[in-house]
Amino acid sequence: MITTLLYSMTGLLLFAMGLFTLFIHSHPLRKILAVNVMSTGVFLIMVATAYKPMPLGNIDPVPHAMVLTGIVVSVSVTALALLLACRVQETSNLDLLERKKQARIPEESRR
Amino acid sequence: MAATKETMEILYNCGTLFIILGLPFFLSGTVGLIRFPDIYTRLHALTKADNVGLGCIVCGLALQSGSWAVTAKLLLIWLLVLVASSASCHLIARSAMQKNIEPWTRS
Amino acid sequence: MSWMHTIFALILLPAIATGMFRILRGPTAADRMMTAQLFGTCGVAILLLLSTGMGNPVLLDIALVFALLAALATITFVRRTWHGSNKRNHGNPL
Amino acid sequence: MIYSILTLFDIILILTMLWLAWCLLNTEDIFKAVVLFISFGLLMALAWVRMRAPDVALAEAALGAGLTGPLFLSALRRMNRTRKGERRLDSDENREKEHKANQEQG
Repeated sequence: MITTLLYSMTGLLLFAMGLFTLFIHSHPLRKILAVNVMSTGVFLIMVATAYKPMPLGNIDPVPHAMVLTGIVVSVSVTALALLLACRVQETSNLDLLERKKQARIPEESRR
Repeated sequence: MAATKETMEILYNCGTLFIILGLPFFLSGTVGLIRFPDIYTRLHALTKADNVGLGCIVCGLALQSGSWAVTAKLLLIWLLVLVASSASCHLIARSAMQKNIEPWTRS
Repeated sequence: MSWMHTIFALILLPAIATGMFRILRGPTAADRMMTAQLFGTCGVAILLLLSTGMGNPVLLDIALVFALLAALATITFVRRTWHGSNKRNHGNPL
Repeated sequence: MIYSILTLFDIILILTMLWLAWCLLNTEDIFKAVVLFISFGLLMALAWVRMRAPDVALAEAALGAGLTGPLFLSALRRMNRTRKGERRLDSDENREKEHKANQEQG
């Protein structure tokens, strides 16, 4: 009973911390890390609800199967998100800064 | 394995002794990682924890297990950790030498 | 089920927790990666002790997977992050 | 006896995990955050083992600790390289430029 409670509270705290970081930081890699921590918190709550200590019999396998699928999906989603973040930074950031600078210079000279 | 009860008990106690012998290597590896001044000396502390500490624990658990399959699996784990840790420690030390990081000297 | 092995695992867990200081204030990147490697080895030892302590021989397989994949992160770090970062300085070996 | 020891194990594990997560979400250095994330995945595998879910622990050890760390490290390197104004070495455009430069030199 106390184990379920402990791990559920941990999952809740992890979810809250991840959500907070997702809101206040701007670097894309850190946002992906925050989403990963959030998903870990959710998995922790789901497995903690299925836990039973040894003499009380077997554990519920359905949340375990769902969490197993969720871990695999979260890894592939992380890989896709990392690729997209790299791509966004490579294609847009530098050129955008350059373009902004070049667009600003004639405006100022016109004044 | 035709082992009487007495030999089993002696083996179990020997295994416990080996595990107790292996624990200080891990603790000293952590302490060395925190206290040592230089990357090479920290590497030295780390490899002691990897090889000797885990070796002692694996040896103790193999003495206690009493079945050949479990013993073989434990030895396989130890060999894998040995290969992995030596390869990665060698890579780190060689990269550090290539980056011209000076070894620490008592000055 | 043996409480003695569980106590041994309990002794090894603070070793992981105190090793975190080196990650937080490591001067070079390699120190942080070395600490992660020590975490991996400590995790393998804790899993081995818990497999006897909790009476579950499946944990040996998890320790095997850990031992297989422990070197992957360190080797990626050395080849990609550390080694590669100086290689692009116009062929200068430093 | 063994359940009280395991509860103590739980408490230490949970405190370490929470501290690790707090540090990884609040450090300035992204590389430090990635290394802390690798360690966090390892402790998560221990937590799954403790909750009697060895199948989930196996998946977490293989994917979470083994695969995600190198993915993040590779992505970090790629981002750092482009941030300093250097193109990727293996992009086609750059390869053509290098090829032309070599031809002019040779």
